[in-house]
Order: sequence, then C-alpha cells, then structure tokens
Amino acid sequence: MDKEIIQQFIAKRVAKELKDGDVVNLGIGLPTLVANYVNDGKVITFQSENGFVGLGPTPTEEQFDPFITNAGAKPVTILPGGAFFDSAMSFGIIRGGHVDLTVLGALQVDAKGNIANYMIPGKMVPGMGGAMDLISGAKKVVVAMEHTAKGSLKILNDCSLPLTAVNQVNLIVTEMGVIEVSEDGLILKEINPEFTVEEVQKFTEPKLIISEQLKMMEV
Amino acid sequence: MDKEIIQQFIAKRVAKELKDGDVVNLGIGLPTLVANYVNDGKVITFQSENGFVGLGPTPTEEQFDPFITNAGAKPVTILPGGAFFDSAMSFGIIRGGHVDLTVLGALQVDAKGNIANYMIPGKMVPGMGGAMDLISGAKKVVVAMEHTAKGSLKILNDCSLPLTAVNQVNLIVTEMGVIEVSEDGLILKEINPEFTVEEVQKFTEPKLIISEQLKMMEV
Amino acid sequence: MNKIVSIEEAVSKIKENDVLLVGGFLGVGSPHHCIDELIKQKTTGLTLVCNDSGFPEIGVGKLVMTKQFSKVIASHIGTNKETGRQMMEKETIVELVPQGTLVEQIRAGGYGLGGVLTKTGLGTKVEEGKQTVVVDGETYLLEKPIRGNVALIYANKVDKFGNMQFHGAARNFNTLMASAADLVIVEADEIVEVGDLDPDFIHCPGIFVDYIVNGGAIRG
Amino acid sequence: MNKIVSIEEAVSKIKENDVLLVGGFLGVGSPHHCIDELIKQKTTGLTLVCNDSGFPEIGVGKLVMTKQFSKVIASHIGTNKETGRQMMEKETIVELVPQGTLVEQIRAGGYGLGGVLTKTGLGTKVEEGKQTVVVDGETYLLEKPIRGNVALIYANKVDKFGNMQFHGAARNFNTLMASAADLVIVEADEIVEVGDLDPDFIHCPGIFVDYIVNGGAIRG
Repeated sequence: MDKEIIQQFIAKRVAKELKDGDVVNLGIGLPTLVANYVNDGKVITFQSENGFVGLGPTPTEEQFDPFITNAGAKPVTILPGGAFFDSAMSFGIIRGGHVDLTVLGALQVDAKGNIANYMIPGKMVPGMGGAMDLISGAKKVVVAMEHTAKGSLKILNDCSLPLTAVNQVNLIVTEMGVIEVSEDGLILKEINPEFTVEEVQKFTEPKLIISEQLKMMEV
Repeated sequence: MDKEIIQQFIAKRVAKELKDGDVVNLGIGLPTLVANYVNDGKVITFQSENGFVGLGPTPTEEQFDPFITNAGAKPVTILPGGAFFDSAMSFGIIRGGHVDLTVLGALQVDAKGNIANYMIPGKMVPGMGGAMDLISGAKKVVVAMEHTAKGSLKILNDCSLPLTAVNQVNLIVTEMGVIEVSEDGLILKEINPEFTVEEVQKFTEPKLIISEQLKMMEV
Repeated sequence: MNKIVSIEEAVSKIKENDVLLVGGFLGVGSPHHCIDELIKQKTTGLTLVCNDSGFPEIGVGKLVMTKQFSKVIASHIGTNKETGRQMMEKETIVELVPQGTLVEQIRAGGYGLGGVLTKTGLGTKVEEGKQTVVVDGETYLLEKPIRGNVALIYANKVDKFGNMQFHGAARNFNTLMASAADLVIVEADEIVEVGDLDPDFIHCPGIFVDYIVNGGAIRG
Repeated sequence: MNKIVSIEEAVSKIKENDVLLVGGFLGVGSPHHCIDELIKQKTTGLTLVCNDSGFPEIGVGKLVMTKQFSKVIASHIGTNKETGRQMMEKETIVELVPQGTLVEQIRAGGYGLGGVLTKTGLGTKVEEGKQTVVVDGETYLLEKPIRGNVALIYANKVDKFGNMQFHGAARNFNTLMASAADLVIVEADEIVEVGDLDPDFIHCPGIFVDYIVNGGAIRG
C-alpha cells in the first residue's frame, strides 16, 4: 500500500471507534483524516485545543475567516452548535475528562501504554503543545500510526524516547492491525487480512497476546 | 450622634480613602453607604462579588431587572463600562489583588490587624461568604464600624471570636477616629474633634500610638 | 441526541444520598422549577453544594425547609435561619467554605485539577484539619476538588445542544458546576435552535450538558 | 483615566530583561503591531511567555529571529526552527511546558493561587526537579504560578475602559494573561466607546487593562 492509502486505511478504522455524541480531539497529521470517515449518521463534536468545539471542514473561499483556525493554524470552520472559549476552559475540558476520545500519532508506544511523541533529544524538540494534557486527560487514547518507521520498530517493550505520558494509551491502530493495551500486555484484536499474525509479531517488539476472537480488520 | 448620623460620618470618611481609578468592593451594611460619598470627580469601579464590576445605584422602577442584584440579593444597576462574569473570575479578581480596596464591618479587630466578622460560636453562624477572600486578597482592607458595640470594646489586643483573616487589616475608621494598623501596633492618625485622645483610648483595648501628625477627622 | 426532557424526568435522575451541585446566588440564577419538582419528588439524604442556602421561600432554601439535605456545603447560610438551626441541633451537617475557595474547588473537580492552593482561610477555622503546601517559601491551604453526582443549573437561554447564555449576575456558580458533575441538568427560561447562538458569545458549551428542561418564566 | 496611547508609547514600557506575556496561538490572536514596534525598539534580554514561538515571519516568532529573548517559556516551538536552533546552541534558554499547564500557571499568577496541581507531565521530563503533592492518595505535579512584568495582548474589539471582546480562536491565552502582569497593554482592531459593549458579553473586563492601542487591520 502506498503511504496515502495506508493513512486513509488507518483513519477509516479509527473512525469506527467514535460513538454517537462523543467529544473528540484529533491530533495534527494522520489523525486529522479521521474526521473524513465518520459515518452511520453519528454526531461527533470535534474539539480544537486552541479554543473551540464544533470544528468543521476546511472553509470555502467565502467562508474563510483568519480567526477560525485549528491547532495547526490552518483555516477551518465552526459548525452550528459550536462554541469558542479561552485556553483555560479548553484545557479544563481536556484535563477534566470531557473529551471522550483523542487520536494522536506517536514516535513510539510500548506494552505498558506509554507513549513518546514530542521530542528526539538532540535532534527534534518541537515541544508537547497540548499532547500531554490530551493523553493524560481524555477518557480514551487511540494511537493512529504506521506500524513501523522506515522498517524500525515503533511498538516496543519500553519506549526509549522521552515519554509524553505514562500508561495512558488504550488502543493502537496501524495498517497491520488493531492492538489493545491491557494490564497483561498488548492484545491483537484485529488483523489486516493482507498480513499474517507472524508478520505483525515480527514488526512488534512485545510478545502479542492473540485475541481468541481475532477479527479481520474492516474499514 | 444618633446611629444613622454616625454611620454616615464613618462612610464619608472612608470615601476619602478611595482613589481615582480604584476597583473597590464594599461589604453589606455600613460599607455600602460609602458609595454615596465618592466625590472630587473620582472614577471608582465597584465590584460585586456575585459577578460583576460597574455596580451602580438602586434601580428606578423602569430600570429594575431581577438578574441585576448585589451580593445581598438587592436590586442594583450596572453602569456603562461594567461587565458580568462568573464566580471563578469574580474571585480571581479578588484573590489576585485586582481589588484595590475593600471596606468591611467587623465584630472585632485587633492590634495585629486580625479581624473577626463572620461568626459568634453557638449563637450566630452566617458563614464567611466572600469576606475571607476579600480580606485576604484586596490590596487594602478598611474596617468601617462603630467604635464599640453597646459599650463593649471591639478594638482589642487579640480577637476572641473566630478570625476571618490574620494580619490583613490596614485601616480602621470609626466615629471616634482613624486608626492605622502598623507593625508596631495601632496608630491613631485622626481624631474626631468631639472626642479627646483619652476618650478614644478608653474605648480601645490596645495602647494607641498617637501620630505625631495627629489630625482632626474631616469628612 | 435529544437532550430535552420533562422537568419530572430530569429531576427523577436525582437519587437518595446524591451530592447535588445547585447554581445560583441567593436564588438569583437558580433552577427554581427543578427545585420545586425536587420538593414534590421528596428525594432525601442529599448533600447540597451551593454558594448559600437561599431564603426559606426562595431557591435551595425551600429544600432546607423540607429537610431533604443531610449535609450542606456553602459559603453563607445567614439568609436562611433554618439552616443554622439544623446545624446547631445537629440535624444537618453544615460545612462553611469561603466563596472563592468553593467555586475554585468545583472548577478543580470539573477541570481535572488535584486541588486548590489558596491563602484564603489560613490561620482561621477553615484551616483546621487541612493540608498546607509551601511554594517558594509561601504557605498555602490545600483545598480538595468537589464533584457532584448531579448538577442542577440554570441558564437564561440555552440551545438544544446545551450551549448556555446568561444575563446579569445569573452566571455565578452555574458555568463551573456544569463541568463538575456526572449528570448535568440545565433549566432555562428560553430554549432555542442549534445555531441560533453566536459561537463567540456562549458562556458555557453544551458538551457538558445531559438534560435540558424548559423553565419558562422565572418563579420565586 | 485615559488608557489610549500610541503603540510607540505603550511598547516603550517594556524594559530590558522584562518577563513578557504575549497572547496568541501560532500568531492567531497576537498583538502584531506591538510586536513590530518592539522589534523597532530593539529591547533585548526579554523572557517570553507564550503558547508557542510562532513562525519566523508571524507573531512572536519575529522576535525570536531578532534575538530579543534570552528565555522562552512555551508549549510548542516546532513551527519556528530558529527557536530550536537557539536552544540547541544554548543561545536561548527554552522551557517547554504542557499547554494546559502553562495557561493554568498564568491563571494562578493572575488569580492569586499558589500553584497548579495536575497529573499532566507525571513520569515525564516535565516532572524533573518539581515538587509533587499527594491528595487523597493521588499524586499530582505542583506547577508554580507565572506572572509577567508586562502582558502584551490582543482583542478584536475593546472599549475605552479596556473591556474586551474576541472573535473565533483569538481568545486563547489573552484573557488569562490580562490578569497576570503588572502592566497590561491591549492591542485591538477596533476601539469603541464605553457603554457600546453589552455587559453580558464581555470576555475580559477592562479593570485589568493599563494601556489600549489601536491595532487597526490585521497584519501578518
């Protein structure tokens, strides 16, 4: 699969995790694509940590408003029923558990649900932005990422990069499968029929627990 | 002096403490009268801890609005330039030192600047409302009260009633004089010409330091 | 996702022994119709968290008169002598909390903070039995977060998603309480369509709200 | 009590080595004209407190390029590579703080609270060298209040007393920063008369404001 198709595939699968009525925060990059695949008439309220709920799609030329932007400073829209607020309320919503689900990318994620996605010491230090609050505060944390980075493993026994949060990840969705983080370790719940269990394990450092109800990954 | 005249006299003197541009919170009762005596064209912004700045006088019948009330639930008005907010911001303003001056009554006040004004154990326990935050947070705390209560002393070496705040009172204004709370004790700065220093001392438990620039109390 | 229900249904979600956050300041900005319905439903053993205990015939004070609270957490009870009487007679547990601390404790409960560090109450009875924390040599009182099973709040205007607007001093504790309960019921004088409110001027977003009830006109 | 001054006069209140709180989120809701004037005035040694360090040609990022900051406290610097370079080369001290913690630290500074108790950052580099506090068996990180000598903020509309209204996502850190500095300068696109704004819909009251400057149209 080429990169774009892989990303769409992951985003489509993540979209199925969203439940009617959920408040959802999507990280920059791949996670943003999830909004395109919400279906079954589900009403989802997207939160934008720079200060509103009701995040809508990219504006048309007529809709463009320089003050309505997402957390990446890109022009967006606000849907009917949305509301703007300041950063203190925005993070009150996030830290207070009022975000039902957040979807983020990761550099590394491990068997304990630890996640590293904000810096590579000595190389890249963009800062955590709102990610630490989101991962610590949201009711459910979904990591949406490609299974490996240019062949090197990203799902590890222990993250080696500085952590963004400890023991907070609930679900990992990649192009190879869907992995749940449990107290006993990582459980492979769904597998992309293009891969075998052995192949998934090969690109995953921790020993996977294979769900007795292992399903085919459908999008 | 009869009670009403005494209260007006005290309120008039307190009004002179207000400076142009000040944000001021007035307690219920005698302190409320202070608003009537602001003069010299000074612009004062009155804060009402139930959620606004720009507190104005009692409404006319046409101006009456059931949602515009003071902290005692009495109908008031809001002046141009005023703003409503929630209780978290209201007390952020108070605790954060954005109130320049607060005027409160007291059951007792002592030589250390301690104040007791919210309960008499076993008898009267109305609660502190916003008084503890106001006394702790305002830049300057002025106690406005009659010098004694039916003959018993109210300005003491040590408050005997449960304290509202420790070491926070800056100035005490009564019908007998104006007393500053300093690290060395209570300094009589102004005296009502109707009384002698000996008379003021007689109704004040701590030994008063008499200001070298002792002035006549003018209102 | 229809949030609009009858007052009877909404208030029936309040169960015996629940902790109930109720908006309003001496009855201004209180959910008066829900309070009346709660009297009808006779739910008892409740813990009240409210700025004050109202007046005997206004606001939450009515529920003090009917003895539906086993505990009251408030900053002021002086306008309702019955609350003081119940406290003195040990019929009801009353905890008095400084107003600014109380609203901040509720905010902490709703906003995922571990507590409030304040100088208010230091050296007074409020400090008794509580932890203090020293920050850069300054001592602060640690006040714990407060959450409720149910928040019963008022808004002047609400849209069908629960976005709220307030007028005058009605806002008080309502916006914060909306964030700090497992179940949030909003009584509003006016219910409008989603999209009718300007998103720049919504005082509290509807994402916090579970049920909306029509309060119609104000009652005492 | 005239608060309206020229941009030159307002910005001249910022002195060498001041701690400067600047509103905006990647330049959205930033005081762009004041930033340009600060470049002209060449004031250096400043500590920046801002959500992010902007872009090289937008917002506070311009002041990173002119090296007017000796220290930057922000949640994100990834959109301005020069900030990262200055950090790596040890030309500028950079402290990275979680966004929600940063805004709450500023609120604590402005609202008279002793600090912030949060779980955000526990077990990460953010925790290093910091105090933790246990509340009912749960561990929280204690983050200290932040205050500035000057807050340089933006509002879409302001009245002559300083009451502010915001549009869209411009509000972000501006309302909180207004409370947390010794001197507060507001740049607004539109200045209106006192009484022109509905007191129910003012996002931040003018009591915090010392100076108002006319920002006219938005610039990049």
